[in-house]
Amino acid sequence: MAKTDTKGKKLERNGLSDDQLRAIFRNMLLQRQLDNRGFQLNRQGKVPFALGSEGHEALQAGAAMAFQRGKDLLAPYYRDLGLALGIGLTSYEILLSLFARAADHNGGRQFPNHYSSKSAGLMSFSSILAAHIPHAVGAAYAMKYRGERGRAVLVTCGDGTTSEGEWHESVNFASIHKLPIVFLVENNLWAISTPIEHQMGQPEIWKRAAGYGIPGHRFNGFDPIETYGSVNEALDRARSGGGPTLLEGMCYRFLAHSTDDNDMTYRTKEEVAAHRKEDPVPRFERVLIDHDVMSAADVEQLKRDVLRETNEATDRAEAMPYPTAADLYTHLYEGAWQPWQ
Amino acid sequence: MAKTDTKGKKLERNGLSDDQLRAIFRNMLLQRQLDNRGFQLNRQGKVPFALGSEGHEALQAGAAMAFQRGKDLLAPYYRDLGLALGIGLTSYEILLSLFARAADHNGGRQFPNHYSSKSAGLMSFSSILAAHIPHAVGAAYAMKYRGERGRAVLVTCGDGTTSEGEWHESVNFASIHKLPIVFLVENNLWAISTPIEHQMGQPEIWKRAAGYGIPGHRFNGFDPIETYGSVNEALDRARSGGGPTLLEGMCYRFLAHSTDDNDMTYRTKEEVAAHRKEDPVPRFERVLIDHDVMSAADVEQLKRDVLRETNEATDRAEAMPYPTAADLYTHLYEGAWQPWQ
Amino acid sequence: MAVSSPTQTSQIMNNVDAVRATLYDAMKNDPRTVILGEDVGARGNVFLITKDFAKEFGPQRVIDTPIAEASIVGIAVGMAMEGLRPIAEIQFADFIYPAFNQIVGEAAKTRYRSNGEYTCPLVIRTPYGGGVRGALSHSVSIEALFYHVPGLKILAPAFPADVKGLLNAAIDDPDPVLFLEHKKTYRLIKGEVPDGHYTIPIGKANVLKEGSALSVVSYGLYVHWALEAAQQLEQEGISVEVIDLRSIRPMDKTTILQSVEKTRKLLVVHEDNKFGGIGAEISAMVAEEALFSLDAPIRRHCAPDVPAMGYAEPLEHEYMSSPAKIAEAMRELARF
Amino acid sequence: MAVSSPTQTSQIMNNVDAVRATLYDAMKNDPRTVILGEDVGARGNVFLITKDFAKEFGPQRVIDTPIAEASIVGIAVGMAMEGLRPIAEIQFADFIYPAFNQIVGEAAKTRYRSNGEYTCPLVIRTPYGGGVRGALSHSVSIEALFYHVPGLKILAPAFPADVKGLLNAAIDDPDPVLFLEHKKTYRLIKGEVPDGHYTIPIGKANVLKEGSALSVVSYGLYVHWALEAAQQLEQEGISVEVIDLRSIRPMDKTTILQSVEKTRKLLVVHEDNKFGGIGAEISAMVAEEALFSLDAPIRRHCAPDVPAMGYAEPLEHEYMSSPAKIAEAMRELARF
Ligand SMILES: Cc1ncc(C[n+]2csc(CCOP(=O)(O)OP(=O)(O)O)c2C)c(N)n1
Ligand SMILES: Cc1ncc(C[n+]2csc(CCOP(=O)(O)OP(=O)(O)O)c2C)c(N)n1
Ligand SMILES: [Mg+2]
Ligand SMILES: [Mg+2]
Repeated sequence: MAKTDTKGKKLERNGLSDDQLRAIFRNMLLQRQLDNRGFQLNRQGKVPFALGSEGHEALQAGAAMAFQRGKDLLAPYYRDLGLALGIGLTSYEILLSLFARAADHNGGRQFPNHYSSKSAGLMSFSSILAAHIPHAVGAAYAMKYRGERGRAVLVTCGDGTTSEGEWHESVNFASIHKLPIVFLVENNLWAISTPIEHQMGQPEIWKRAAGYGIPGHRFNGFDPIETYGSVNEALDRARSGGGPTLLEGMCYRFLAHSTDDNDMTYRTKEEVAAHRKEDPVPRFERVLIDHDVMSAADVEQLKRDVLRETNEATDRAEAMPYPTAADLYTHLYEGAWQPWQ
Repeated sequence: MAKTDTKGKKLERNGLSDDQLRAIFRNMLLQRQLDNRGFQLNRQGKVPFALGSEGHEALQAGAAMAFQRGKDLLAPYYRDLGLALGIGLTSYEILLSLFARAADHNGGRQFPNHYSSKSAGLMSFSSILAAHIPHAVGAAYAMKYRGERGRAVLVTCGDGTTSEGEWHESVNFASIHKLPIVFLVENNLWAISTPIEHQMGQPEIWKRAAGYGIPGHRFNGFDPIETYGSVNEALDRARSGGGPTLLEGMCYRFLAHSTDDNDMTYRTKEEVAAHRKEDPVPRFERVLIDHDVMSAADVEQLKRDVLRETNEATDRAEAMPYPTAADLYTHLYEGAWQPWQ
Repeated sequence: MAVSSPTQTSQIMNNVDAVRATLYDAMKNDPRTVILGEDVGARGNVFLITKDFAKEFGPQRVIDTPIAEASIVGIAVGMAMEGLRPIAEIQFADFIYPAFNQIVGEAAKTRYRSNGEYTCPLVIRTPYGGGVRGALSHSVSIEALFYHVPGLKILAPAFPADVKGLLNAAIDDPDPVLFLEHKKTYRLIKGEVPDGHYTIPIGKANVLKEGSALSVVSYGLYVHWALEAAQQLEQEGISVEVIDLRSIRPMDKTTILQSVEKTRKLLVVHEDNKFGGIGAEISAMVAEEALFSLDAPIRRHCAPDVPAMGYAEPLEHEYMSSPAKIAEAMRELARF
Repeated sequence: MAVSSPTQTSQIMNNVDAVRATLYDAMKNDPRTVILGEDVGARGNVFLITKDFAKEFGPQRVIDTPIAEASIVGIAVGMAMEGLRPIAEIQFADFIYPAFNQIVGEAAKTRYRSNGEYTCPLVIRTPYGGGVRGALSHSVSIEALFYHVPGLKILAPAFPADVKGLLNAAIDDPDPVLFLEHKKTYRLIKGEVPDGHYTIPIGKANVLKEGSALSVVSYGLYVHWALEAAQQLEQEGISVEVIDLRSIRPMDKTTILQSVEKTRKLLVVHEDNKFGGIGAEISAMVAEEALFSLDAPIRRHCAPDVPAMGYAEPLEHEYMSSPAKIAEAMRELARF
């Protein structure tokens, strides 16, 4: 476990209560547990595909804490397990998606991790990178248009996705109209096998903000409290009419891109190990213990809870039925499907 | 004619010889003459469409002077009459395009002003805004790949075109590979009827350069000497391995967008008149006379020359035949066209 | 065609006025309606369709967007997902290519991929077609690039009354609709348009002229020319049935099949290229469902397979058909 | 199918190896060849097709691009205009939508719009198709979104020897070619591949199996299934002719027509949706040119018209055909 030097120092908590800090930590533990479960089920041949967010836990749990349920909207991407959990999706819902069961929000139509929940304010998205970013901008436009102060959209993507034209067009439009939106880039330094230096001419994505005339800010995404502070400030600005912000959270992708990838073909064990030293999960555990937000025993209990929750959700979801052949034909248009239509 | 305060002061000429200064001025006069000719022929019902570059003369003539014929490539857009002339296209070629004659480089297939000349190093482009920008980047990649030091690509577009996703993707790619390319934005403050403040969140396009990690610079595009200096420096850097530059030349679109547009529906006479005070053509005439590069008589002679050249080119081009129906079927693929292929 | 009943009042207008009037009503009637696109605001669209809308409804409802088609559609998708009723404009159909991802990958699949949780009630309007010296990039037909896509509806009305009725239907529709306006017909085609709000059901073709010797299916500008050619042939004693498809997807199988079963000959006429065009599906459908009703091969009279019409007049002329060329194709098939 | 002559040496390889070997030779033989796409370098493509290429040929020839498909193709167009021979990869066909503008608006029109002054010798390779649990966005067929476009060539070989011969032809071709690789066949389909450089002419279909009762035209994965089904039917006494289209545009009219004139019945089989799919053009062409040779309606056995296959196994299963389902479609038509 990485040493932290926080002991003794007053905890800079950005207004987060003990309960909130514990909720963030629970989210982080649950993310990691569910992540592992996906890879495990894949190895067991129970699911053909899984994606992990290891390394993004602090970033996502911290950012989710700034999200206001029932008000804000989240337009996430496929690595946002922790954001989905943090805004209210259950482990069971996550596993329904992983198992592609009929009760999944998408009815088992989409890849795992392509969450969608209208009631939670989580906007449906496809696998086409960056395609969801204009949708988030459109939703933010709707909020502003209807005069809904106090609402904002949080839209996320990976570092690699900022190269897409639609990313640029979206940030530009949001800037013109000072829309209530936060563009949060989860910079894990890799896009599958492509390192940041082959993705862009200079590696600080937040610096693009000035070109659009909006605030830009980079933060340590291994620190959930710093993350919360940055995202909360940006969302607050958005909610109160201050317009968009471009945020860049620094993190790292500890696992391969997905169960289909072998990252050792393009990066070294040593590189991964170096980042592992900063692993946000044990790091935050130490912070909470050091500052008496949780005891070591609390932490152990929480870990058991989270494991039990994961197990129960797995069993429950696995027992659910698949969609049937007939389900291929529903929800194409409003009304019943007809051939040749 | 606008007063200039250059008299007496030493002319800051950025290394341009008297001959070069006169050539720039000739280009500017010719642009304006050919521009007027297009609109005139349109009013006469002789051509269905024309586009003017009035206000861009200094920018284009200055930039073209930095272009090295036989080495550099130009990837222009439809408002680049002066750049086309400046790199070697003749008035006759311009008028063939306007009249859509068979002898036009495009065989009368494309709209006027969509120049193309392989021998002059002018890359063919379509009417789809920004679509030519990745082509320019690809050409710059080819130069670098083949180790052709001393060559560079100059790619231009309007301010409005920088909103397209392909613009962003292109600049990003060029920055990663430090390609020999100069992105020159001709900022005339308008995109048809859309003013700059509805196109982008902050109006200084050059400021986007930092986000890509490349140099960015804004210059006065009403001044051909300053323009030349900026473009020449950037092209030199590109040619010698220094990578891309983003340049923003400030100018103004004096005319309506095209013969199909009426700009008085969306901007005021007063606004146009205010910019007219800075009209680069009389302004540069005064500079040359003030600094004894040309006499008033030289200027008058030059104007007569340019008018005669325009008249001759018009007559010659107009007398040329249209393409025939059979020409619809050539150059789809290599080899002869076949139906259902 | 929707015709006004005696009690109904109506106006004579051209296609551009019909678009304008319908959009105006939509803006008036539903505050969720917003219009976005290039130059739709201050200038009121390049054809002046939304002239003065921004003044009346405000720039936040009539949005002059940056030049960025992918996001014009993409932002409209997001608006639609979040409860607005956006009408996005692509200035010329030729510029829709950069928005392909948002239309095909996103708008068309929003409802399907979310299993009905999210919907995308979006209209994308765009002027298409040639005969206006639009050259390679201001005159293409785009319907065949999209009609293969499940989840999209595609309309291409030819008459002012249909423009209004179908545009209203598109705006009311809970799913994405691509609404194609043939720019050559904008001012050329005039007709009676009933007052008040009405819709024409999406997916219904219209038999413009009954006939017995031959069925002609067309849409857009060419349906007018087909009608003109059919009237010419009537005088020559050849009775041609002319069907205006109006809706490209969904397509009105029933009307086409009924007609072909009666006339036993089918000619599809369209401005777009032949290979893989709309005529391919019409023809294939008939060859699958009514082959033995046919007394002649199914003919398609379409543009030659070159990218688009050139700018020079002879190139455009060669690319485009004409009432005379269509009449000749009709005669040929009638003689078969 | 190109078969090796006795004097020719050959290797057994699968489709993915055939792509790899052909690309390798192209890189070896012509320094103008560059490969660009997402993860083609260090990782060597997600299917490991270009594994170790970057090491051997250098990162400037095997370019890991940013995630930006429009510019992957657009930059390749510029390279091609300026004398290189780029081979651009779209990681999955589903991600080609953002590049639509560059393919349809630019690559396909470069030669035409410049009246032959500029050309665009470009290959765009991409894995497509389903049956691999790729869900909505890693399994689409895209051929029908492009086959309407004059100026493009579209290839979809199914056998390793054809993969090599046609990929070589595409690389040698002076015009843009969209090269579609069915990802399910990548490792599944093995076959003999002649050594050395050879090309198979673009635009030629291949009669895989002669037959007399019925012609089946297919391509990609389904051509293998059609062959399997035909072999099954052979045992039932029904002789089916199976044609592998291989080239979607240009399409081999002659081979199709000759076959139909012999068997008098046509079934088109493809994985892509039916409405407006490749089968539409094949069917329409036959209905135009050989209608009276037909003894039965032209049938199309294709995917149902829904956006794509869902991720859950039953959804994929329902969307995809199978040798058994194809056999049933053959029987039905044979019985007609
Ligand atoms: C338009 C598009 N192009 C390519 C892909 C394939 N792809 C999926 S994830 C990925 C890498 C994304 O990297 P990044 O945005 O940094 O996110 P990360 O996976 O690192 O969180 C790629 C290339 C895709 N899904 N969509
Ligand atoms: C992709 C695309 N979208 C829209 C258009 C229509 N259009 C032609 S010129 C123009 C304005 C361009 O403005 P800008 O880039 O500033 O250049 P300027 O005309 O001012 O020189 C527009 C919107 C187009 N040709 N292509
Ligand atoms: Mg990343
Ligand atoms: Mg401009």
